[in-house]
Amino acid sequence: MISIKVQTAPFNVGIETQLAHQNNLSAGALVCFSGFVRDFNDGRNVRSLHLEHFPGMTEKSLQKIAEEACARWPLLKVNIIHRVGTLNLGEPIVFVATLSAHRDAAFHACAFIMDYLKTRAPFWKKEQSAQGSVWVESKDSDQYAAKKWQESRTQKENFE
Amino acid sequence: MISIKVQTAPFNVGIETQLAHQNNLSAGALVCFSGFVRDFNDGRNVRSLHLEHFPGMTEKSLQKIAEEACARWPLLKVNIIHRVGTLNLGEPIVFVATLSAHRDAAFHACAFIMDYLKTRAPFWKKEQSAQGSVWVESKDSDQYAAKKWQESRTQKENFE
Amino acid sequence: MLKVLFFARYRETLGTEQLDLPYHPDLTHLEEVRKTLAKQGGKWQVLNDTGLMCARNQELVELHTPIQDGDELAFFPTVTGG
Amino acid sequence: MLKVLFFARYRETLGTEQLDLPYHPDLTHLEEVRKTLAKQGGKWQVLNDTGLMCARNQELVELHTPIQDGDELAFFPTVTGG
Repeated sequence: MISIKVQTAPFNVGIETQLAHQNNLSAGALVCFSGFVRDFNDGRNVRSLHLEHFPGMTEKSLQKIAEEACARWPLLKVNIIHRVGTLNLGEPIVFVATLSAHRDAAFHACAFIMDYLKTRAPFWKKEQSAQGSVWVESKDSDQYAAKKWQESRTQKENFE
Repeated sequence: MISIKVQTAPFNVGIETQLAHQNNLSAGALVCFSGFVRDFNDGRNVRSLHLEHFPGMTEKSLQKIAEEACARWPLLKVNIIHRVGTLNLGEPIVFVATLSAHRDAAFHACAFIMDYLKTRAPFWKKEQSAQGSVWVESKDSDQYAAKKWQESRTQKENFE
Repeated sequence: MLKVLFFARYRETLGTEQLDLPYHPDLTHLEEVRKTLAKQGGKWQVLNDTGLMCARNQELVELHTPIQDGDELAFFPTVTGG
Repeated sequence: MLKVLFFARYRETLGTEQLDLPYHPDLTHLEEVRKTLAKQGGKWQVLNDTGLMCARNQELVELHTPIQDGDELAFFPTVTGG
């Protein structure tokens, strides 16, 4: 069961965490990742963030990433929420919940989705700081993290 | 900042997720693991679970595990909650939150804490099912998962 | 006709988010479209960016991906979401 | 005197959660304490369990860990929390 939301409206990570488990008695493990706008990035004092995206393609690419996670690990639920537009300091940007019978599948799938989302979903961050407004540079470490999963396509078997 | 709670009272994973981030503007990443009482285990239809523990040692061992996570990765916060006593189907057993500037530290630390908690903290589960009451058997996969971290003691450097 | 979209820094540099490019059989792959645009020089050289990514009909692809008349193409900087 | 605690399945099998054992210099390590108890036979053979874990003064240790008079020791099955 996959749910993808790309929205300008703020959301609450606590409420989303509760919703991700609710009523699923077969679920032994829930892993939730929340990413937030933080005060410092590469030495810049961040005031807010603007998230641009590619409407249409964004939803499709997140759906595809979630489906690939479901093909690799036995998941009961994948929920992804990503905000776009202007975000204030401390607000959640992204939320990924993976629900499974066992913890290893939930942990791996959640990390996998974040690594792929960071390198394959069409979002771009622009930071507003005291030094003005700048497009955030991509990080080599993100590319590296995503590549690791391509080398371990057979991982699903480990968790079944 | 480490918080350890061993309690008979139920808790809400949504509220705990919110509390784990609250007011920390340097935090870019929050990973929360929640473990629940699920309906089937090794083919048994579970009705409830009784959690026995070793009062005193339990808290010390969780504190030690959290401190080891903080020594390995740059964490802003570690919150661990573990229930003891009688738990009903669908209720959370354990909650581990790790807060960091970056996601890789938060993901690895949360998985590490769960792997160590499963193999080093003095808790024992007794299942109440239609087939009666049985002590849960330990899993080799848990021992294996914990051993992996001993082989990678230098991992902290990767995330700094 | 090919529809070409630009996002983020490229959109800002080019001052446009979309253009229509008449289809020509020489435009076999995304790379030919990129080259055609970039060789106009000036601001268009932003498409020589090493971090350039591209999409065909809203799917992430490589520059060597073949294209067809009617495709919606997109060029954008390395993504930075999450 | 040594205080010895038992938990979970061991506690149930032995019908006791705690006993006091007079200290003797021969009881140099946890393993000697375990053997002394197990060789009583009957229900005490539960301490020959391959999954046995032990603690000294509320810290997880191995059977080859040295002990002292006054220690609080504990024997229990492999933990299954989380």
